Amino acid sequence: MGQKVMEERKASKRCGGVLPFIIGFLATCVLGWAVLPGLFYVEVEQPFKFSHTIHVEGQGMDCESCHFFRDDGSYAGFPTNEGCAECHAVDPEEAMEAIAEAGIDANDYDAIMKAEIGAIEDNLASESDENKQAEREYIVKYLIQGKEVPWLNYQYQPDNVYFSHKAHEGLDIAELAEMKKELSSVVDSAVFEGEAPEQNCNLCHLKDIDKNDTPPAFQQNILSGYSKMTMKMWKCERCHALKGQPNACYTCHK
Amino acid sequence: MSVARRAFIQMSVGATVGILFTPTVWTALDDVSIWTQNWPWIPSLKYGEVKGVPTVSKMCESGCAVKVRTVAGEAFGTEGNMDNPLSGGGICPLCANGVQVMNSPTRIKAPMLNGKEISWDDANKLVSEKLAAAGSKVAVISGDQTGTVNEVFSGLLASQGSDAFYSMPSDMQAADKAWTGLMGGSGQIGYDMENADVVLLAGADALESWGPTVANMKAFANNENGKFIFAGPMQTRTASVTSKWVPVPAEGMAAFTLGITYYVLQAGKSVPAADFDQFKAMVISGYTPAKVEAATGVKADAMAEIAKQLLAADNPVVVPGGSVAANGAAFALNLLLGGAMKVLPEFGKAVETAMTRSEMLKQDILKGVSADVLMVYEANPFYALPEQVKGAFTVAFDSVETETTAAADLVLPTPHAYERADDLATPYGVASATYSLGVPVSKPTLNVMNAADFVLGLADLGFENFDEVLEAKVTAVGADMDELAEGAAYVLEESADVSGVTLAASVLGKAAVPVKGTGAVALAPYTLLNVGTANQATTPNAPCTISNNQLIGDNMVVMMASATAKKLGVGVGSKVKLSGGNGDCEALVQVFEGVLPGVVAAPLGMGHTVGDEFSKGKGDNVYKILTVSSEAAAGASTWAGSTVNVAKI
Amino acid sequence: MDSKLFPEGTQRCSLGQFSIWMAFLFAVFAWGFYGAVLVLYNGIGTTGLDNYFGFGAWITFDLAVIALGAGAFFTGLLKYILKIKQLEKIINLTVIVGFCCYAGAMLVLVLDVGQPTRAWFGYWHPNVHSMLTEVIFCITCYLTVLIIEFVPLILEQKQLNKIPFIHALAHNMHVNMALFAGIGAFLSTFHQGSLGGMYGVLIGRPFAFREGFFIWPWTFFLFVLSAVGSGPVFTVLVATLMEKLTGKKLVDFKTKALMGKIAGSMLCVYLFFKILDTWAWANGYLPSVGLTFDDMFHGFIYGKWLMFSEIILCGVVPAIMLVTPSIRNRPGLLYTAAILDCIGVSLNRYIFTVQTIAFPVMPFDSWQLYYPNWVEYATSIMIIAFGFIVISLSYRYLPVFPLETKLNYQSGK
Amino acid sequence: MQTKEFKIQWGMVIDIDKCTGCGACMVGCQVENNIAPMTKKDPYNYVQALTTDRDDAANKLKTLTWMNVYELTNGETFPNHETAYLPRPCMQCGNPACVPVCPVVATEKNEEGGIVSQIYPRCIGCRYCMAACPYHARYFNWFDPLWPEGMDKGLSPSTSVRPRGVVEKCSFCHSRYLDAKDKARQDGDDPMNLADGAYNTACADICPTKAITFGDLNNPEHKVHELAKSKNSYRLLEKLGLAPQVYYMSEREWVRELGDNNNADGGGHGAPSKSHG
Repeated sequence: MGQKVMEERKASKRCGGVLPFIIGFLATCVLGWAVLPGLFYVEVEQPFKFSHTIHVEGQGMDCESCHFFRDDGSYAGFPTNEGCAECHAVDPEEAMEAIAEAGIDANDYDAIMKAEIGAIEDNLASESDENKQAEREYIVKYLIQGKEVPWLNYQYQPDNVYFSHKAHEGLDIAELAEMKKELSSVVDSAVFEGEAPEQNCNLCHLKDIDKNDTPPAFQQNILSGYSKMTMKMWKCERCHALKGQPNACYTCHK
Repeated sequence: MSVARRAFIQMSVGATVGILFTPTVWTALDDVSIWTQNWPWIPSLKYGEVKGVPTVSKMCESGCAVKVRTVAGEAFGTEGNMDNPLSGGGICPLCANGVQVMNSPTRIKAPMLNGKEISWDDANKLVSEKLAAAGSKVAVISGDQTGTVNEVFSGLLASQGSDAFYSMPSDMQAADKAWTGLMGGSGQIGYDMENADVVLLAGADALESWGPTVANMKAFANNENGKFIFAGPMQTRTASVTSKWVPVPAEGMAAFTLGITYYVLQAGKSVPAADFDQFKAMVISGYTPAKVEAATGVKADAMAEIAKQLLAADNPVVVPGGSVAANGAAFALNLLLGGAMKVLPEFGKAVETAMTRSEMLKQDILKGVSADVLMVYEANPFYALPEQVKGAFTVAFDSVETETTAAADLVLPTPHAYERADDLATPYGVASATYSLGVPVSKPTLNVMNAADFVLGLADLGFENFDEVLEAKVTAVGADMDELAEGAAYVLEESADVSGVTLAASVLGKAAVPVKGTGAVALAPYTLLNVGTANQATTPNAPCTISNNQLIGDNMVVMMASATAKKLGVGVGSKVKLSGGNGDCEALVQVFEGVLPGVVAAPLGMGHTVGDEFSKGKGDNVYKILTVSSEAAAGASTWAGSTVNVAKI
Repeated sequence: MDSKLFPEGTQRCSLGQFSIWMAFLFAVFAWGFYGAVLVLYNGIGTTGLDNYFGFGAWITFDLAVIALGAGAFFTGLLKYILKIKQLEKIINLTVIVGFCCYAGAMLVLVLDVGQPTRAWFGYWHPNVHSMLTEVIFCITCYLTVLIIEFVPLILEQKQLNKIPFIHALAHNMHVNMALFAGIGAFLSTFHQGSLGGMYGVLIGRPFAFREGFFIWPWTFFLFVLSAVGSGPVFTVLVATLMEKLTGKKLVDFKTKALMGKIAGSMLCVYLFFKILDTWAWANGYLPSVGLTFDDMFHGFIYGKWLMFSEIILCGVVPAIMLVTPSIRNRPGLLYTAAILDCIGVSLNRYIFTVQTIAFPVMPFDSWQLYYPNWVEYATSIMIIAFGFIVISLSYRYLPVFPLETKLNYQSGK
Repeated sequence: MQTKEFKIQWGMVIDIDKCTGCGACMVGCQVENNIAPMTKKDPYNYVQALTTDRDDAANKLKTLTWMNVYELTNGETFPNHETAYLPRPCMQCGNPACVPVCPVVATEKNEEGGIVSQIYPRCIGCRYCMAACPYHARYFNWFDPLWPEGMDKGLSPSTSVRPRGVVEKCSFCHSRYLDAKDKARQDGDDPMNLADGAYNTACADICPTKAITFGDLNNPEHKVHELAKSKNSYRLLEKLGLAPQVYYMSEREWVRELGDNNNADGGGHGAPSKSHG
């Protein structure tokens, strides 16, 4: 029977040995690099179109007017209705009454938006119809309902992570540029190109979001549910190590 | 074996190796490891600005000055209020759970008439009719000892021509009956435990349940060199930190105090009171240490020792707990010692027609209440005093379901303390008159109304709503609304006039004689805040703080010294039935040597039949077995001296 | 009916009879499975475990079966590496028993860890300082080895073996079996040890803590020795039980006696050190942390009798019986000794698991009682049922016992 | 495993002579750290509904009490009997028994300050660390956390909610430390040299008698630095060499006696005593 084995060995020689192996190898390599990674994400749109351009360039607001540090050093990431209402001066009660008068169910958003309620329309700030509609959406669905906007956070981190913006405030892009090689797997090297802005937001957040008009879709991982831009722990650790910062669990976990 | 199959195998092997050279597998594994952390049914947290909003909590009897912690406007926790002398940073275990109670499913969601939901307007009409019909046969029972809401209720009573304002039995009431009743004093008694050098807690479990507990504990903590002595039938939590525990039966507390007074008088102390000589004669003849020892079992030299310390002290104070007589005796002793007992003036009223606090404390609820219309405000008499309280038509104001709301005809939900404006005026026992204001922290989510607002809708007391009443009160107090709203308390360092105060010699002489029931063993009921009070059941997070000395499983635990257990023929874990008063209780026996032999100690506040799963059916209700005996001489009723029979089951 | 599947030249009971037996086993299994579902769906609170007893019946069961399963690696070691020919008569069985024990242990662990979906973190985020990491590594690897050792036996099934490829495969695997036996022996020795190490390193638990050699506390070595001192005779007991159930002779007594002798001698070595260790612990370590030997025991449930019956009655006694030829060679006595031996090692694992954490280290703390509830029993019994099922099937369809035909059908010739 | 030296050592000094065992610290701790009240029924789990109820707080062996108050007694009979109360947080040992045993590095003692971390999403729930800890400071989520309807809207932002099947323990309200450091940065102070009281735990905050003092044991400007050295201060089970960062103090000798086992020196195994939790 040992002899039988020998024959089989020969057989394998005859049909070219490693070729099938190589074919299989290359095939999956290509798949694994080019195709498969993309299949792990689905695109989810933001609640409505928020344009940074309009607010920054149009209204000349600066980042701090919405994104600022509180006195206790915590960071106010997304603005609250309270903040927005300073400009979008629609009086919720007035609007609600008007809606009631118009005989529309307060939860039937589309109807409300179609009805072009004066109390709302008169206070719209935008010019173009598209922007008007976006603003209308915000006011009808959230502001007058007293609901905060459920923004999708591109940098979403779970409850067990404690991220301190304050601690990272001092990071200087120009400085970091020196170690952009080491950081290449953590920070998109495009960030380091050109004149470095005084804020370092680009390091982790959407690059130049302040110049963005239509927020990009939120790419959600189908397994973990996290954002594609969510920084994985190893990235945090890499940068901490490079900057000589501690990597103990409790540095970032709660 | 065919070539095709072999080739296929080789290709698959190649494919497998290949995929391992791409990030796919590894990132996927990483995502999977994150997936194992995502449990859809585990609630996620809310983020935003974190604040501490000062207000008052009325869950414990004296009320706590607290800061409610909120995140993005949502209340989540309670902490102490450093700026308020009532707290100094600490709070009691009940108030610590305030937010959880506020969000509890046992909150009453809307006005209910005999179990059916009705509108506030209908409730208003209904009650107005009932009041009109009842005329002066209206009574109010209030569970709030310190709120101006009482003035509104008493204003309503006045407009009905009734004076039937009842408060739940409390040390404050006993003290007032002794001070303004027997001794003809005015104002309210307070104790400066923080600056006293010797503090004799004569029956006052001051560091656990008596009086302004948190303020007492703060005083205890700040009083570095003061010597605290606890006298009482059991080694309470208070006794575990005082430098000495003097075992004294509850009914013997007055005699014990007079026994000490004897030595103080012998030492030549006196006061310019009209009946001083009579008092002295009474004590010297009737309460010689020998007699007291015979009557109470407290060794004469023990009293001599305490007297010595009190006399040696610069600023001693005796803090009474229990019967009116015990309070009277202690006040007399304090006057003789001239120490850290304070007499605080009462703040001005907001509602002219309302009674003073002292007047509100006059009615004796233990003697029984019966009225055509009975209004119960955040009190639970149908749990603590089921025998005594009757109402043809009962209106219960409360924020959570209790035995009382269950028994009431009309239930009117009040906002939780953190959802309403409220105030807290000089809780009994604090060293100086103190006024704190509570502002609403959260918006009410249920169909509730502040009881005072409802009452103001029934009778014209010259106020639109309770906020106006509070403004008037603040003005009457002479405080600054804004400062109060920021959490600072208004403190008045004046003290009331004590000239013309007598020592109630004639009454005390008789009232101090120990009167004991006929049961086999004396009953020492005690209160632990985490277990609950007469009005407030234990809270969601508190049960795991309740020791096996109070509750095992669903069984109440009563404690007694091994000697007592031996005498009763019971041991650790034996199930017993305690019968006394007009009822009986079931309990497990725990041997605890910190109980006076011949006494069984039982925790109050358990055995609820209505409420959430944290209190309902847990333990048994000791109020059922308390005996109401009348202090004939003092013209008051007391639970002190209750006895029970213990039967093994 | 299924007679074509039987091993060469053997007879088996009727399929009907066999199905009834299987039905019974599956019924027991199903009961345990219900318990398992409750645990996985409701949480481990369903069991009798609590804050004082994070380890309990399950861990004890795991340690016991793993110790008893040690027959597999040790016999393998002796047969393939030390070339003790005699043992090939029972080696197959040792492999199957080993497989059942380890697979069973793994199943129980799935229930015992609170987050089974994260069990693989032991590989993904290993902590090299933890004895338990070592255990996770070795047990998983060794289970793989056992499977590899089990496979050829399955491939030798009469019908399968007719397929040339499978035949060849089986053959080749047999050729390399010595290698696997070697790896197995290594892995198994290690985790038997690290299981002991798990307790020995508990500096906060005076009952279990031991000094040691390099990173390994003495318990590390004691667990290895006690395992090899009991594993072989457990296999003997299984074989004997099978003989009783099937009414056939499966292994010649000579082999059994040899296994007994092996176990016996190892047991003697073990006990020598065990007694030494216990003495040193009681007189050296305990006093150093302000404790006495008596403090370690409490009432009946946690009484001294446990330790004494472990070391004397179920240790010294069987050891003597097994090393004394005159006793060892009497079947009845051999089996008695074997049973005592197995009880002894199980008892040892129980004491190290439960008594260790039952002892209240804080003076003001108190002894608490631990009762495993039905869920723990049921799931453990499920594992035993699983073992019975595997062994029954193997016996019926696989050539487990080389001597079976000789001992039963050709006797007299 | 190597014991690490820290510049900052967060520690507690608990004055047993001030503790009345009122339980405020335990409640405050549960609220701060999102520990769900224990409920018998789980309305969301039908399989649970089929079988026996979950344990409620009556079963002291299944509670989640990061801070737990024990009752001590001197074992004497009336009238010489005395009691005391001993709050027991995690000892944050300098040489922890629990850390080296964890197979998946879910717990470590590595961060400046010396707090022993516990990472819930990493924990596999093997409970080896519970077996290792002689203080019973580690707790296991026997069941899913369940807040009675509506109660889960008021959750604290400071601690992530744990699922069933993981181990948890007192973290010295560690996220308050991170908050304090942010506050310091905002105010331009040195986050690695916080003023006394800038970082305080929930239990220490809420304690009405201020029996719990918290701070940096290494920092002479923090009260605990002196207190920990006072003649009446001691640590639990020092003989085991776990080097806790929690100190106790009491003027009563019998209380200090109960802090460690002294039997070999013939002291009788502590006093007969009941455990509170």
